[in-house]
Amino acid sequence: MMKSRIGGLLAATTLAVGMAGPAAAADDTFKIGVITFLSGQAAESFGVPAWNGGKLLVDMLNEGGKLPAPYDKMGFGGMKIEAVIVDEAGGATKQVQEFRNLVQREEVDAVVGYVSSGDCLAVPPVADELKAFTILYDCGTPRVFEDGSYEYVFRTAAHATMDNVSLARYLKSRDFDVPSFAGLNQDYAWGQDSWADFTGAMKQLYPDAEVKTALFPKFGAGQYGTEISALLREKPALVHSSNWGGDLQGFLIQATARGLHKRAQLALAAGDHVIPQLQDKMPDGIFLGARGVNGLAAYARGGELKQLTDTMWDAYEAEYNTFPVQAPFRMWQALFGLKTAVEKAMADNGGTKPTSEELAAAMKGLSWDAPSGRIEMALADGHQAIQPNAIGTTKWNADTGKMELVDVEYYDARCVNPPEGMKSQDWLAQGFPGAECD
Amino acid sequence: MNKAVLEVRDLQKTFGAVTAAQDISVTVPEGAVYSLIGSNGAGKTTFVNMVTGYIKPDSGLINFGNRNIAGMAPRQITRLGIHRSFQIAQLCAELTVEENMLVADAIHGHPGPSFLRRAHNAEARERALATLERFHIAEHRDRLVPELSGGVKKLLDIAMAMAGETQIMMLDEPTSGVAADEKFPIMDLVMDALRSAGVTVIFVEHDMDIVTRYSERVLAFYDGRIIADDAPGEVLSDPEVQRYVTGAPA
Amino acid sequence: MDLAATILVDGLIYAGWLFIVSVGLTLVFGVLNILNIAHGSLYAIGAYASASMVGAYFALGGEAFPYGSYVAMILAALLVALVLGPLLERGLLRFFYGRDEVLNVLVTYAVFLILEDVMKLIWGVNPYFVYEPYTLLGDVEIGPLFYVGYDFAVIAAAIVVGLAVWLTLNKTRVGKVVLAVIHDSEMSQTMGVNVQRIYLGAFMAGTFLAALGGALTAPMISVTPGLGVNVIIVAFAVVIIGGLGSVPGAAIGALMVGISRAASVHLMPEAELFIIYFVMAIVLLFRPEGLFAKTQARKI
Amino acid sequence: MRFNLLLAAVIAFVVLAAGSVILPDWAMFLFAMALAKGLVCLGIVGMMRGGVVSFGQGLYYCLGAYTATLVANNLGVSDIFLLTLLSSAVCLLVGMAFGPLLSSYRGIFFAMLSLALSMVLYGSLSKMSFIGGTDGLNIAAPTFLGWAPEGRPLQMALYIYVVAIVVIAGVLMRIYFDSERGLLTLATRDNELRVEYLGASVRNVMTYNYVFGAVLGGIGGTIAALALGHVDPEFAFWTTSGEFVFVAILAGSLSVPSVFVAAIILELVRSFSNLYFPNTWQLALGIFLLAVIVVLPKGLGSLVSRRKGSPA
Repeated sequence: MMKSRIGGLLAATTLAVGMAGPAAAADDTFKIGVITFLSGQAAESFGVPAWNGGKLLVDMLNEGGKLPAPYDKMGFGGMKIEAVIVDEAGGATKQVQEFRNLVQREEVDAVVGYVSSGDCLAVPPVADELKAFTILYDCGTPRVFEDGSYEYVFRTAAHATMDNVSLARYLKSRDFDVPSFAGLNQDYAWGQDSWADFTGAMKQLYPDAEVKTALFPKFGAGQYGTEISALLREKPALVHSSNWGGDLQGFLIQATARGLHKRAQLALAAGDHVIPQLQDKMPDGIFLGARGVNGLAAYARGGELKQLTDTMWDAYEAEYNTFPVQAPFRMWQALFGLKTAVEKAMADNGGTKPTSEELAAAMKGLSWDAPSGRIEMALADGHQAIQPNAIGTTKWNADTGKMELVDVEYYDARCVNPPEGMKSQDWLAQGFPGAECD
Repeated sequence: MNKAVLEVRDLQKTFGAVTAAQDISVTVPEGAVYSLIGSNGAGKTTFVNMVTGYIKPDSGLINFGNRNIAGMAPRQITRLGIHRSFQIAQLCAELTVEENMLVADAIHGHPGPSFLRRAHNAEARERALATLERFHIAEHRDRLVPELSGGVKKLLDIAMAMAGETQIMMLDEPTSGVAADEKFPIMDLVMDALRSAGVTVIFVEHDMDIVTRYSERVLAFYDGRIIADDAPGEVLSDPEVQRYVTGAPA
Repeated sequence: MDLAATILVDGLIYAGWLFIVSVGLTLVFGVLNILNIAHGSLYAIGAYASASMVGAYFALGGEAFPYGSYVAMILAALLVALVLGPLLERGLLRFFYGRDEVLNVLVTYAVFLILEDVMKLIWGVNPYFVYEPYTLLGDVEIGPLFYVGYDFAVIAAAIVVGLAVWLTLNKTRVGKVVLAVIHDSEMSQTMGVNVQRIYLGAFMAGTFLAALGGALTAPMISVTPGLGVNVIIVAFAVVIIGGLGSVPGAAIGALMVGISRAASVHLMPEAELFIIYFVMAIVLLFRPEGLFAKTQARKI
Repeated sequence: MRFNLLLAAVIAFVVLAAGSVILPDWAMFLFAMALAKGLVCLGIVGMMRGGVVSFGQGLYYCLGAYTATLVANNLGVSDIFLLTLLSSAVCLLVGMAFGPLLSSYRGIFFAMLSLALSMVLYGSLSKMSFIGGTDGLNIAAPTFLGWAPEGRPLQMALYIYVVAIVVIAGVLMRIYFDSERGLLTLATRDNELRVEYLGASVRNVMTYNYVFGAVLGGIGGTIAALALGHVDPEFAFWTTSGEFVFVAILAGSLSVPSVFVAAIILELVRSFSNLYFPNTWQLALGIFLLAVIVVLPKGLGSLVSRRKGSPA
């Protein structure tokens, strides 16, 4: 009767698991689950810098008084912030499981996470099912709230349509001549969507531009020799790429060695984050964005957010010996948003730790300041943020030994994001109706 | 002489530059016991392999039961009634002796192996036991193949081949790998079992004592050809056979 | 330049790289009968080691003679082979000889998982760059296209590696013994060959070749975590196409994959992802054991 | 004997179903996923008994998941029984198409060719942006013959559904393993030549095992998709398939229940190492894997079941 013996084993496991009770956070602590990439390709570009920035901010908040108003109060509404961090690598299946574990086993008060669009699509239904307050802090796909609607899920960063619309607008506003263009994007949803957005925006702004070729090398391909040959042969005036991380670095190293940047204008939708690594190997004159007014563009902006931005910038540089790029900026805007929402909810409920319902009610339609500008939860019935964006041109400053962004153009959030109630694909196809540009 | 059960006409087979079979023609009457002799590489096993489908002849006919089976798959030929044993007993090493028999029984049961019927069902085990007893190896039924002696392995190999409806049994060196003092008892056992089932037997053998004692007719192979085809006494005294096969003084 | 010529040049460059990363895999399989998933990790470690060594070379004043960085790259690969080869083969793999092939794939899969994190522990997640060797050899202008001289150096390296492996196997005593072991390890054991040493040697050679592939690639990419995953699947495909354990097979497989991939990028970019599997499926359909596999009839 | 099997099935069902009351939410979900994946692994175990291991079972896991999702999203079917039936039918057909092709490959070639097939599906789905590309698709919670639970009752219903399927599939596979065909499969692993010379078709044997694996894979994928609420091409990626093989090897081919125990153990190990070693969970998993292969060469099943007559 081996079957029943195994049955015994099973029963024992079942019981053991049943007993292992989790520890819920005390009332004076606000426990957040943070999910971001700690391994794989996205770790160095997004996950690790994002959490480096996040950890820094959490420490500063827990200490209290380190930041300018309105963020000078300790923690979240006086509660100490405690973070549990989970690696995002491993695919959406794993993430749904980990999400349940965070909420049900670790009993976190809020979840902040997800760089990968696949994870951002998979998690929200579960978040609603579990009534778990969740902030998507980084991922780009517009589909999250265009194909679905969720009560407890919020995205505190603008979706990716903005990146490529801004890029096309930048070309137009700088009177850049584009008789033809080509694309080299990673072969997965991010690259495919970015290319579709870019061609969609170009069709409106440069209706006569010819698409020479659309290359989709495999994610993590490493070798771009053949693709670069194809781009050199086709002679487009502009090459668009939404590559990131190692794929972007590899492409740039190989493309510049073969002079592609001298024969075609390179336009990178999300390219700022490779600057700290490439330094002067990043050629001058590349048009690039940072998926928001992040990194160098935020540093160059000044204005009334300068104090907040500089505080975070200096603290980051002091701690990690490099300047913050887009990823920490997005983590910061999520955490500042969460802090604002928690404190708003506590003002309404008399100062106790807010429930998921109270948090969701507070977050809906909220707006707050972050180093990356004013974040407004303006879309998807108050669940999806819009934010301003900036595109600039790279220029190496040999005197300071630093890369600078010149000719930066700042775009109002409502100029590069679709209006409420309109899908981004329709918005592109109809020629940006309702866009408010200066 | 009974009517022919197997008729082989002009079989040819070459492997690259080596001629393994050349103009092989044989007629085997029903119920006969034939032996094949020849030195290594003379073409005996190639002949067995061609008849049982392991090797496809380049040309020629193998007529069995009104049809040409040359080039058919071993599975099809087995199903038609030509079974074989092997120089190295082909057994399932991770199964017990009984289970090996049950495999054979399952395949030949009707209407073929079932997805539901237990392999160890009572009737099948009874049939398996009966066959094992016929070959005097029932006492080993719970042992695994690697624990068996060479002789028992050979017997099991043949017993498995006998599970179906056998018309012709081809034994490839039935006594190789068998201890010297076991050879005759084993051959007695096998030949009794086969004769009582009315099976035509063709066996490959190096031991001339066994050849003379058990076969009615001998085919001597040399260089891919049959150089003699006659009663044992005639063949063994043939000078050509003595020179090329048996090596006995003329 | 003529499209066909461009495809050929691009294909050859890619094939050169493919050959270097897959020949070690096929060698290890031939001798040890282990299909090593961790080959990809060894490639990545080679890349990291090369980046570190070249970085150290320039930090120690290598600017004066930049070509020395190539020596540093090869030394890095050698170092990886000398450290990890014995560690993995003597410390782990030898306990699995003769076990099921597929089980051994899982063993190396475990090694792959472990090495992925070990790399992170040693080198962190930040990328490493060493571009100097990549631009050192200047440009090559072919028609309207520019290539980097380094690309052709990789082809040359592949040819040198191929010739070296072929000559060692066929023209030296040790090589002939290795071939005998590839053919039948049991038989060579009875013939008195010290199979253990052959196994260790072959695994170290395989490790060296994997690391060399990584070392040569390091200057043209940013060396980041997750580098090994993508290499292993293409290397598998090449080796399967060529026939497991066959060195000429790896060369032909690399050429087939390299050129058909280049053709696809130029002519039909949307098919690039499938082309490798397509070539592999076609080859296996007609030659189930790959192009150059040893087919042995079983004696019964 | 059959009575014992039935009794064991009832006990297994009761023990597992008791989990729906005892287990905390997160663990019930984890168990449900583990059992669904266990079904896929059970298919691999079936093939392992015939001597081949598929490194591409993600193909059917993914195919089942996508079939269910596409049918649910486009045809408005939400009934879990119907969805399971439809996707297993699709997998059956695809399995019948590829089975005969793959049945002549062995060892590493079978493993790699099946891997290539699943990678082709992975690649194709990644390209199809109209069904979500690499981001995949969401699928709404299932209904059970018209009943549409939410929250914990939904998780319980799903869990009990998986448990029921697991027990039924387990019993059927046990019957098959013990049957004449099952013995023939073992004989094939041992000695194909013998089997052919007994008059049976080895390819046939291999094809059946492959097709059963395909159907089990499809069912596992369907349930996983419904439990997760999401599918993506990652379901067909080689690392997913590798995990299935790992569970199958961990379980060994001797015992059916050990497949599911192995699946649960792997999920638990992974989930906890993920949380406690977020930076080195791969390392932890790799060491666990090696330890299992070294300590239990014949799998978990060898702890509880020893084949009659086999040497200790």
